[in-house]
Amino acid sequence: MPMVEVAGKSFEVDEEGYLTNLADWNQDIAGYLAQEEKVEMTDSHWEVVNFLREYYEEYQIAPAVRVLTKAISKKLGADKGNNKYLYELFPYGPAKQACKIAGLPKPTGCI
Amino acid sequence: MKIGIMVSEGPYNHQASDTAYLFARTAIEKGHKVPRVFFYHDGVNNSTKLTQPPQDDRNVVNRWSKLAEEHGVDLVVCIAAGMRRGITDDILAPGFRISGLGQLVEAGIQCDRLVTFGD
Amino acid sequence: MLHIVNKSATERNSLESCLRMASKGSAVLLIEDAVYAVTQGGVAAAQIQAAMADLQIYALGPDLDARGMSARVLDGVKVVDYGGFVDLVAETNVCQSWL
Amino acid sequence: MSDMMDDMEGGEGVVKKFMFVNRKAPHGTIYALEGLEVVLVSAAFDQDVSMVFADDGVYELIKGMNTKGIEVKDFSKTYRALDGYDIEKLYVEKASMDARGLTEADLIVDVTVLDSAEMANLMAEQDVVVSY
Repeated sequence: MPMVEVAGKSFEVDEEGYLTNLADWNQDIAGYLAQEEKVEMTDSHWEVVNFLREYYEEYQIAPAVRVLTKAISKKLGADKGNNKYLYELFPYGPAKQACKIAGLPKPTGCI
Repeated sequence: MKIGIMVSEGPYNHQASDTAYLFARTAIEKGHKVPRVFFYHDGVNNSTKLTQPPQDDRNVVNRWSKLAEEHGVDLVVCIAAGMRRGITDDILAPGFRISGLGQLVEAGIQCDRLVTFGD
Repeated sequence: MLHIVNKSATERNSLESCLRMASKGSAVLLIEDAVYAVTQGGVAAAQIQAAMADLQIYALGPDLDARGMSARVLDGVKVVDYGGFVDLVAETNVCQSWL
Repeated sequence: MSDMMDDMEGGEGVVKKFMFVNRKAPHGTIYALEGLEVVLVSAAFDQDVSMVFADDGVYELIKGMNTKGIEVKDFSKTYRALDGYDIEKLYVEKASMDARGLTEADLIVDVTVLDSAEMANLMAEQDVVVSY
């Protein structure tokens, strides 16, 4: 497994660049993962990433996109709880990119 | 009639895979269709070509492969359960494919019956 | 509805739970280690006999044979082969396996 | 939908009654966790989904689990996400709960408690019953 160094600390990622140990996650690592995805993190990006982390903390799963949009809509407003908004922030999809940056488990592509 | 099957246990340890196979074969002999067998939990271990039972024992994996070849049965191994247990594309026996859990739900929707064999 | 039980009644509670949650007129098919329940003198015999008032009880013949239990089957229990198993599945609207 | 099932076309728009029956305790075996994974995926298919907790399956819903010491994920929290997946029909068999000295107040989610006969009727009216 490749090791990556961020802010003086090294951590492990898998072949696809997902964080191996979810407990390693911190803001610096999120910044690095975002850079790798070519996503420039703004407050709006952080809002979604933090939302995902809170969701994961509460339910122990990464939400399905449909569930994510609904939950964001409820908490942050309908203008943010939709695919268009989320894909503008994360062009390759919130499930893939936002979850990766948030340090959530890799989706197993169950459908 | 279309009868879908779920197998939840690995071969040899439990009778589930044997019963499921004999049930599937008989259903086909009787003119029913078995469009898909979905392997879940330890059932994913039915799919590996690395299995080498003694020659005087039935070959559970080959039997499934043969059923797929002769009757077009779609043998689906759950990706999530398979990844946990080290089942990857390169060790799959003929006729098996790895796909998502949605394939089980789809079989439930599209088949007239879904029968589960497990422990 | 068809209920399928595959656990020995002296090892697990699957049969007991099945009989408790099977609606009147349902079919119950015992396979694998569950077939011991339909044999004479066993601890589940009384339970099976009582259940036959409301339910159709079937047992899979090849599993009885394999276990040397075919000659001991309780009266009223219908023994079926795999073909009979398939027919039961086809004839009932839905089936549940009590794993 | 896959293209592997040529015989199985025409399923689009079909809504079936799916029941997932949980009868195993968590942690001792993986059935409860992997069973929950199926249910979450089923939510994407817009079916009429219900979950049943009977026998040791009732233990899956106990409040206050702490799995740190056995180093496994506490997926009991995930049952609370089911609502967000529009899976709202959760049933517990009363006899199973009673036999374990439990009441609804011990459970992590809101459930409907049914007696055995009601459970039998509910089960008999399903199109697909999946158990693990």
